[in-house]
Amino acid sequence: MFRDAWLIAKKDIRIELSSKVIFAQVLPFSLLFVVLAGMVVTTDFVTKGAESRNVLEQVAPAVFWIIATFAAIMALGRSQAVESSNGNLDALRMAGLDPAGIFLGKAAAVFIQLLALELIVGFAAFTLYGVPLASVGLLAATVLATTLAVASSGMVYAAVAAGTTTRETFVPLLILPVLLPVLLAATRATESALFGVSGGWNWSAALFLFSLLYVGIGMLTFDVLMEES
Amino acid sequence: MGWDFVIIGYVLAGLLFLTYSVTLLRKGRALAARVPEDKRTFLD
Amino acid sequence: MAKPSTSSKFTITLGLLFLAWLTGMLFLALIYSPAHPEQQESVRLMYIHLPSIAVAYTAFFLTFIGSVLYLAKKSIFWDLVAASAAEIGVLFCTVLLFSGMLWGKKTWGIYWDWEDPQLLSTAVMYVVYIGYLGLRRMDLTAEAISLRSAIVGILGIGTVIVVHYAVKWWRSGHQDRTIDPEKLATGTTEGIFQINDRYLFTTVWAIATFMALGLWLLVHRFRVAWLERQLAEIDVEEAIELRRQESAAYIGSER
Amino acid sequence: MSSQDSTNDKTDVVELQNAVALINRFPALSGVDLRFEAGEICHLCGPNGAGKTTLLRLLAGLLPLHSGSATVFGYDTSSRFDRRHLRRVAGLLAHESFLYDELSVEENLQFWAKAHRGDYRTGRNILKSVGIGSRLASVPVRGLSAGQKRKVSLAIFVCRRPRLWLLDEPHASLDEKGRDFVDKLLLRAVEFGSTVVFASHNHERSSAIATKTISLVGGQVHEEAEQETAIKEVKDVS
Repeated sequence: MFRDAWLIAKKDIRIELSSKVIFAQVLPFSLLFVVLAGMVVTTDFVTKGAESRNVLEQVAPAVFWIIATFAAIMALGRSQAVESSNGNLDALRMAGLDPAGIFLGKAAAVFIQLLALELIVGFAAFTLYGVPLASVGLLAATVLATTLAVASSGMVYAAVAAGTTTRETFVPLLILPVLLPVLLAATRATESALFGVSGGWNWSAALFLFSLLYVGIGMLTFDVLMEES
Repeated sequence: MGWDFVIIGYVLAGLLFLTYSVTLLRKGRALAARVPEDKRTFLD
Repeated sequence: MAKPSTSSKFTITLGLLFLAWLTGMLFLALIYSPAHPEQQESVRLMYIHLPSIAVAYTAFFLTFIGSVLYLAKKSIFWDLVAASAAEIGVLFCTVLLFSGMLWGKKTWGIYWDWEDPQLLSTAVMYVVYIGYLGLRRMDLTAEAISLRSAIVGILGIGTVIVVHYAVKWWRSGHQDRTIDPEKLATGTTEGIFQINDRYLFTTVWAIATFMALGLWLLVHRFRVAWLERQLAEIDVEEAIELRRQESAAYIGSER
Repeated sequence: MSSQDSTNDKTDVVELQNAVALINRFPALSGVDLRFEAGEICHLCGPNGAGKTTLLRLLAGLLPLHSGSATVFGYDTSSRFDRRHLRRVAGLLAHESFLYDELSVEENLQFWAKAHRGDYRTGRNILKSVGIGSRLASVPVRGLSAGQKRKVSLAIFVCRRPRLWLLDEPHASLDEKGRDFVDKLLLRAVEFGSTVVFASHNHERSSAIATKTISLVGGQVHEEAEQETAIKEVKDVS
């Protein structure tokens, strides 16, 4: 299983390295979004509890994770498109690879690509928006757990729509409701990591549990999802 | 106070259910006419 | 029973019973039930709101059960039950959402309350099952659709529960608003029953009425789905016959 | 399992009785009766839309059976479980290239050889003998011509050493030398104990190597003919 996962992940990363769809298209789009949000959102001050922050600073975690969610949907779409362009899904079926391994491999590749993308976008966003950073450890844990949660749950729902003609428009409809709790938890944990509010670790832990749950679901269901469409 | 929204709510709900039921029944009739009797067992 | 249809003795009896109950419900909800001291007349929206919740949740739960049983038994019956229940659930969820919004506008002064986990998880539920219905129309083989939608039908319930708690905890970190809508909602419902048991009686009656409607619709929806399935099979048989004739015609033309 | 009994009986590799298979509700196969033994080279012919590709996909275990019966190597194609096993022993050279456009020839070969648990060296040798040397190996597949892509697919197909060779128009878009090479490969495959089924519109070439010609029309077998061919000579020699 892990051999198959490694094989698939390596292949997907290699495809990204040579086609650069995520890094030459999704990344610039995400950075542009960061700048747009910065221009559109007001920098008026709001008072929250004892502290006073400007609006942009306050919404930075939410804006960042919304951008990351969009990027994730594109990365997942790309991950599926790679298999469907030349009938490669049939070839994978013929190869008799372990479905759980295929799931792990494809999810891992999306995980790595998203993580790299988030590092760049996150650095840009939090620098440009001028937010403080209270806990590096918590921020790192949050980003890891969230990305894992997005990649694993997203891959399950992307596979649900695999092989259909209206896949590109249908996948977001399926995925977004599932990503909503991830988005909420990630935003709260990030707020906590940036502004030093308590409770961030609980949210990170919840995200981590959520991603474990979906890794399990994916490994169990890919068997059925990989079947003939 | 509040009768306006009550009426809107009841009328909208009524229309929605009515439209759905009528569509469903008509669809059922159209389909049933095309399916031979021995395949119309409904398991009820 | 002159014309073939999806009606049977059972659905006709149930339908008539529903109509009788509906007449009673309209009388109870619009005349018998007095206006609420705080909510005034808009309390009457509760009589379509609460029963819709009951039917929608029951229907989605039935989708879950149907999906599990389909995977366990591979029976088309349960697959179609799951599919039909999801559609009925989405229908009642529509009523539930707009009646709730109207009620919210009159009572809280806003159509939508972003602080309310119940409201947000209901909205997510709505989208999840719209997605489920979309999946059922995808261009896949019948078996693939059944299998995949069974998976979504099972995960769907989980999503709704997770979203509910996520929103609840998320909002709990914010400072309390002057009026906590959740408290207000439950507070008033308790209040309703304390002040006057006419509210309670009407509510129970309305739930029974809506359940009857839901069941009636479900049976019909299931039968439509069943007929569609049968028809698809007949169509395939016809198509096979046509294809064989095509083969015979080709051989004929060759000679 | 009943499938186990028939695997021992090596003579019948494919056994189809009134097999119907659907492509999106369209009965691409409308009742195929077919049986053939191990070591045969079967040539499928027939007009466009006759169901050749669908038959190959059914034999590969990529399609569920709608009705009738179809067993390949004793695997029942109406069972999901059996189809999965069948896919491991059958190989399909389809219309689609089954290649990743973004990866180079070399990377594709490496990935698929590992995925199929096939023999990388065999693939490499075949590429060399069809004229895709080290110069082309590092080029992304996107940049290759249709014929070159076909050759890469063929190399990958052979390196998995299937027991059942299923080829959809193996001669298409290849040059004359390539076609000769394909024919030689098919003969070699049979020599090593595999069974071959291929669809082709190239009658002259096909009848030279096939032991059996099956013509499909309207999703059914229209004519079946056995013939004396090169394969018999090969068998006589060995």
